[in-house]
Amino acid sequence: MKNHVEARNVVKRFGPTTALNGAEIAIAEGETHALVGRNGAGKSTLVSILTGLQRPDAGEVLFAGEPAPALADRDAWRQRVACVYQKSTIIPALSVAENLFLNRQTDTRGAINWRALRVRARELLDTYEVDVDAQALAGDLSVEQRQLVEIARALSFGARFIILDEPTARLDGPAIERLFGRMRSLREQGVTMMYISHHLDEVYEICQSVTVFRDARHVTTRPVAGLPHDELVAAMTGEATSVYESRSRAPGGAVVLSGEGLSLTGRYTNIDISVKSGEVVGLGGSASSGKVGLAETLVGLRKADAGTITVNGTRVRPGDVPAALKAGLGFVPEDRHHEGFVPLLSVGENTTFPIARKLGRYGMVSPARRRAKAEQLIKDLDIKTEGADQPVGDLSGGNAQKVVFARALVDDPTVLVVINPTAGVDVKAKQALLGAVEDAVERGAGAVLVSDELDDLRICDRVLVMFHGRVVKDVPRGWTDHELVAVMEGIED
Amino acid sequence: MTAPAPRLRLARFRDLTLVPVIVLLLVVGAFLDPTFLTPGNLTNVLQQQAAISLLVLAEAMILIAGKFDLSLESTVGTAPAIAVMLVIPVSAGGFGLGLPGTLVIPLALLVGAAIGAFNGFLIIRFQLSAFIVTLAMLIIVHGFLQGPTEGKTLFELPESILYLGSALWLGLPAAIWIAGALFVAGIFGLGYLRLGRSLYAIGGNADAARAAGIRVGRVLYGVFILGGTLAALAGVLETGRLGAIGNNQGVGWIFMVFAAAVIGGVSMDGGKGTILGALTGVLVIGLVQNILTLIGVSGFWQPVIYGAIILIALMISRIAGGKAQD
Amino acid sequence: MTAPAPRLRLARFRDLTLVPVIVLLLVVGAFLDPTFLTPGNLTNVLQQQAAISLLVLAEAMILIAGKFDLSLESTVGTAPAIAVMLVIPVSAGGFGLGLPGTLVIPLALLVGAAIGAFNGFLIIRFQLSAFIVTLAMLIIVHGFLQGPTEGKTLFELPESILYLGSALWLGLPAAIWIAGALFVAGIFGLGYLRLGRSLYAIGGNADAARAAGIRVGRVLYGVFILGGTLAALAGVLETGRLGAIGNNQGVGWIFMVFAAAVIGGVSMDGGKGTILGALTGVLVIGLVQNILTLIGVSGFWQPVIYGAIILIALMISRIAGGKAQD
Amino acid sequence: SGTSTEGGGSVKIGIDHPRADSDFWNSYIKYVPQMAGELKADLMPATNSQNDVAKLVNNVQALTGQGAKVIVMAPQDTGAVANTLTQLENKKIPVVTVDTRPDKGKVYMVVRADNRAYGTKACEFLGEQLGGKGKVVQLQGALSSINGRDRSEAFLECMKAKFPDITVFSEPTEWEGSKAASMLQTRLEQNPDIKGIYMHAGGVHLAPTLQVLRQKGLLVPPEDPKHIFVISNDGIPQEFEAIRKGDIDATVSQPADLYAKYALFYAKAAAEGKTFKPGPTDHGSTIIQLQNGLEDQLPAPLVTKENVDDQTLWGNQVK
Ligand SMILES: Nc1ncnc2c1ncn2[C@@H]1O[C@H](COP(=O)(O)OP(=O)(O)OP(=O)(O)O)[C@@H](O)[C@H]1O
Ligand SMILES: Nc1ncnc2c1ncn2[C@@H]1O[C@H](COP(=O)(O)OP(=O)(O)OP(=O)(O)O)[C@@H](O)[C@H]1O
Ligand SMILES: [Mg+2]
Ligand SMILES: [Mg+2]
Repeated sequence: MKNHVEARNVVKRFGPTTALNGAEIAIAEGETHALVGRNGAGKSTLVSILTGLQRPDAGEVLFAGEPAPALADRDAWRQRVACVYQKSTIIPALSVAENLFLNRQTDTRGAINWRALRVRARELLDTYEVDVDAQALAGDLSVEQRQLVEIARALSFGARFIILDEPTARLDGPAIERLFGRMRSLREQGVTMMYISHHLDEVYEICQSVTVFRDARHVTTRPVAGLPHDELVAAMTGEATSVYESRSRAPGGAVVLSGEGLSLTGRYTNIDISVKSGEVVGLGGSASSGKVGLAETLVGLRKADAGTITVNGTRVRPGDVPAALKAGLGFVPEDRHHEGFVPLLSVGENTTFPIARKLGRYGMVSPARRRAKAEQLIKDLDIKTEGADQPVGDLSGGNAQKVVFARALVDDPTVLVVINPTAGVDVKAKQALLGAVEDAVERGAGAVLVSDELDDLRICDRVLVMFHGRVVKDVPRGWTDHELVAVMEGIED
Repeated sequence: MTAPAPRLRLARFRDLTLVPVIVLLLVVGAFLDPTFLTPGNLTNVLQQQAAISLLVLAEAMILIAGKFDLSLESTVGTAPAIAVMLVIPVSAGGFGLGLPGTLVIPLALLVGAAIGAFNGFLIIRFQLSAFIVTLAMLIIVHGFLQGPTEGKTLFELPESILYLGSALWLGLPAAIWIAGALFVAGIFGLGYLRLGRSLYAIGGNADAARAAGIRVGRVLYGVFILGGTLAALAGVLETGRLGAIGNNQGVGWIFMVFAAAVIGGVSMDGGKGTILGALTGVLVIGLVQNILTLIGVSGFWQPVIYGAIILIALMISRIAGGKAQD
Repeated sequence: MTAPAPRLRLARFRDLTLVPVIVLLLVVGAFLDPTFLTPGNLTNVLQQQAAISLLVLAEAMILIAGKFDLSLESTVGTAPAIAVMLVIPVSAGGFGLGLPGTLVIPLALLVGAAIGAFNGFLIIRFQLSAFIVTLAMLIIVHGFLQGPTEGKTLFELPESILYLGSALWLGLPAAIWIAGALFVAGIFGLGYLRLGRSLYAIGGNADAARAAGIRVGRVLYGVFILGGTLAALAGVLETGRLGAIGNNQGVGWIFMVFAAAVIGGVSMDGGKGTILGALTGVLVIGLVQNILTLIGVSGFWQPVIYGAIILIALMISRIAGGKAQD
Repeated sequence: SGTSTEGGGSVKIGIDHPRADSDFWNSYIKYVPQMAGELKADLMPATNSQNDVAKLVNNVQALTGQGAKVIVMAPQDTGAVANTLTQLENKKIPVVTVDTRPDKGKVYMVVRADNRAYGTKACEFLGEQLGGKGKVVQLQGALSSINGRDRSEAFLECMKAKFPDITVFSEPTEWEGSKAASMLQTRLEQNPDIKGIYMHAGGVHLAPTLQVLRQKGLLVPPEDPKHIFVISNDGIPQEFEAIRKGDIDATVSQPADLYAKYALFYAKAAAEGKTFKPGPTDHGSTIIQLQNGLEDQLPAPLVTKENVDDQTLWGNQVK
């Protein structure tokens, strides 16, 4: 089999950071090839080079043995490769239909026929079973819906090579299944794919071979079949790593977080929730179940229409984040780019904002104490960064997520609310983050963990499953995947 | 997960949020002064707004593409002035090159295009802040009017430059037809052409636009050049209307241009707004000015009333538009 | 993939990219005119820039917090004028309220704070576009100078308002001390105070700032109020320097204020820049103006040279800063 | 030009004021209704073009739309009103312009004092006081304004012709007090031996100039060798006050009251179909023939300590 795509000896530097250092990859015609590696290993950088968005400092890219087209020749690139980028390329102010056919609204040079475009868009969305109104503004879609639109767009080019950079980080189970179905049928049609994910079980499920990057270099390329899980993880991390074992513990008696009679129109109705010290409560549910909305209400990002919230014995004013933080809450928001961090500010500042008042007197913040605290957090959470002074905007996705986590943990919270905490985070980091939640709980905190990933929910002492805005079941530890999914899908109650 | 239909329908009318304001102004104006609703007066309003509306058209496109151009206002005076000086004799204040007088309009447009291209060059190639580049250019371009003329008004103009701004076509000033045609072209171009739509993509997310194969730099160059050309044409129309080119032609317009574009729904952050909306913004401002003139508000307090009306229009467009403004 | 230390060190000096420009100007100035480097002349430059520098300080804070305020320039004239009219008798152009003359400075600051609060109210509560709100306010606030004075200059001022702008402290004009002290406070406050750092967080990502427990609305209100107060203080200093309050006091300053802030490295997009950088921007502009006056460049061509120097400074700060500007 | 005379007072006079933010024009604006009362002119509500010729054109259109039969205006841009004047001529509406003389287009009467004469008077005054040598500063208005340019050119021409040993520094202040103060301060630093100042506009230049002189300790009586001779332009009450105190030495009084009075006088005359001929008038001025109309050149007296208390000066009549 000949190589459909090949990158040789690619070097790419960003200032002092070397994102790729002689990296290479070769993908055979028609295969689905996984690219895995820890956060910041250089995967997305390779994607931008393979799609012609960035010029490598050294090295070359070949398509079917031919050198890649000139960077300026976007059309030539688009014929060769389509991509779902890790960073959204959706334009919020435009309609879904226009986003799908951006810069190819017409085939001719003439006027755009909007009606025809909508029809084409609907057909495309239907083909990929994306339940989104073609006329809606893309900015009004949920994160998941936007992701689906991006996937549909990438698939629609008919390119023979498609790259998917962490497409499933924001999708729930059924949506992932639909995506995989689509990918399988594309492969049957002979399409070559490169697939990036931190979910190694997905790699096993959908890919034929896998390339591992570590520290900007190529480590190994192997067929997936017969590759032991441990070995793959070891290749990524450079050391033997065992599977995460959730710990058992006995919840204390004190209720640290409670919500009573909470309702928010269109999101959830009449919810009661209470979390004890030393307890992790999971919130599960399929898309639109209202779990995120509920968690955001608990931390004060949203204001419920009715009901009360008590944090650590203090009744918190609805919709008041500072008050909740002051009462002893720490949280990780759903979308790190949106609410998680200030990209231009340093790791140090981003992690310490909630405790700024403790880092100096008279309203001052001592840079030395801030750096000391930040360095400790960088060490605790194993954040890959140039140092406490590096802007968070320059970090890779997973490391940025760790910064957000650090911010939540910095004030030793008595209540921890984490929403999709491991989205886009590598295996080892995932363990570190889940471990951090458990550590906090062992220190006596109570935690709420909202996640679309069953693996995350496994550390919970009990899981509240939501369906259409209501809590339908309180599932204690010891569930099987099948049981929980059935409840989440509303098949069984 | 599907969005409710009514809201979407409404979104289409978002560029028309100022229509009620216009209707209100028409009613109030008619009530306050009998002259107001006469065809003569309304024609005057349109003619008076023709030149500035071209600047609004230009600025709206530039804003939608996510950029900024303050220097347009200086081009309004400088482009026609330089063109005129290239053709008139030294005795009338020209350079004495003796170029034929019929060339004056093309020359003016060329000067405007050149200014736009230079702006584009600095902003796109050097990645400088558009606000400050065009602010400096506002000063420099105006200096290129004041320097060669030494502050004097040019009033011996070739006939050809006066024609467009003063002629009547089918009983209406030519300037109204020209502005009208260009707005129709703008509405069509930004609504139905790929190139026009690419402005929205660039303004909304330049990286995504680049990934979609849009030649971002080239399109932006084009927008700046087109903007400069439109400003020069506005200058030609204004020259014809006034019959001379004073040193202050266009000076101070740019704020009104921004106000018109923004109350018309064009976002300062790029990617949002329509040419039709910008047009309604121009009309609101023209009607307000006309009404204030007709009722003879004291010149001392006029700014207060005027500013207050802009604020009110802004609030209406905010409330009707439903979204926070940037 | 580990970072070498030098880059981080360099980053700290990014606010000082204009220092070479300042040195160059000092050398060129000394070369062109022997008066230039005299202590007397340099003191004059500082005194002349004192008032406008306070506006730059205010605008830099507002820009860093991701907002915009054009109306500051109008506050420079209106705040002291209203305060003066509150205390002087009708015969001198006042309202005849007979408030004591010593209250005039606090009153001026209060007026400035009120204007800032109103801006904040419209922008934060109604979520209106800061650019257009403060543009309308620029017009309205100026109207509140022109309206009550009916265009007249206020000549008969209480002694107390003249003091700050004309006194000498330890041989240097008080205005320089005041501006200097406020800049030191600004550099310290935005560098080391929790509140100051929160401006960067808000300007960089307001949602994240809110999620980190910063009371975004409250801080922004504070910034607008502080901005208005600083503009009023600038007005007080300027009043003392000029000895009267003309209707044009402050008019046209705002462009220079933005130019100074941006060439000094403050981003129009929020979240970036320092007060020290803004200060270097003010100095560059002050030195350029002084040199142009000293060498007596023809008034007609002055704008061209002036604008060109702004562009050059912008390029230097771009090249030295290393990042694209917004 | 013929007018539609339908019996004196019922003919509507439209008036546009040039700007609302300067002391001189402010006084003029105040005199207008007063004079209209005295002359029994039927004045429409005034418009204000805020120093913008495009607004002026719009305002005139509105005024004629509302039935004005005579227009009084003060175009600060003398070229760009050409088309408007032609249109008004076609509509048989006579125009009186105040303060400026349009370059092109028919005018019934121009009412102004000679701005070039201001510059010359200032030059002669300073030249004599300085004994024909030394350095003087000229604080110019805006170079794009005809009045500023006339004053400046006449001042410089006169200096060159009559006092060639005097060095003149010209500072373009754009009619801004702030620029005036900075430029004067810088120039005095550079040339401490400056002995004379000509300010184009007392309204904006007076206070800043005094403030700079005071700070430099140069505000001293004429007998003192450190004294700097200052001549101003406008004739507002504060200038007279400064002359009385000896802070400045002279001013050229630009007659705001006469501008208003004769603007309306000629507007009413135009409405009544009267015509005028070049030659001396009954109010101490001369009418001269222009190629596009007539101009009544009103007297602009030089005011010094000797005549500063003359009650006929307009600056002594405002309260
Ligand atoms: N535009 C940029 N400027 C500076 N540094 C960058 C830039 N893009 C990437 N980097 C750096 O390059 C390295 C590789 O980043 P990349 O995004 O390729 O990682 P990744 O493997 O995709 O990680 P993740 O799994 O978290 O998405 C990181 O250290 C990152 O900080
Ligand atoms: N910004 C928004 N505006 C309007 N409706 C929204 C918004 N965000 C979410 N919704 C809708 O509110 C409902 C509940 O959303 P919520 O995010 O709480 O659910 P969820 O369980 O987190 O779903 P998912 O797993 O898809 O994130 C859904 O119908 C969703 O489409
Ligand atoms: Mg990545
Ligand atoms: Mg959700």
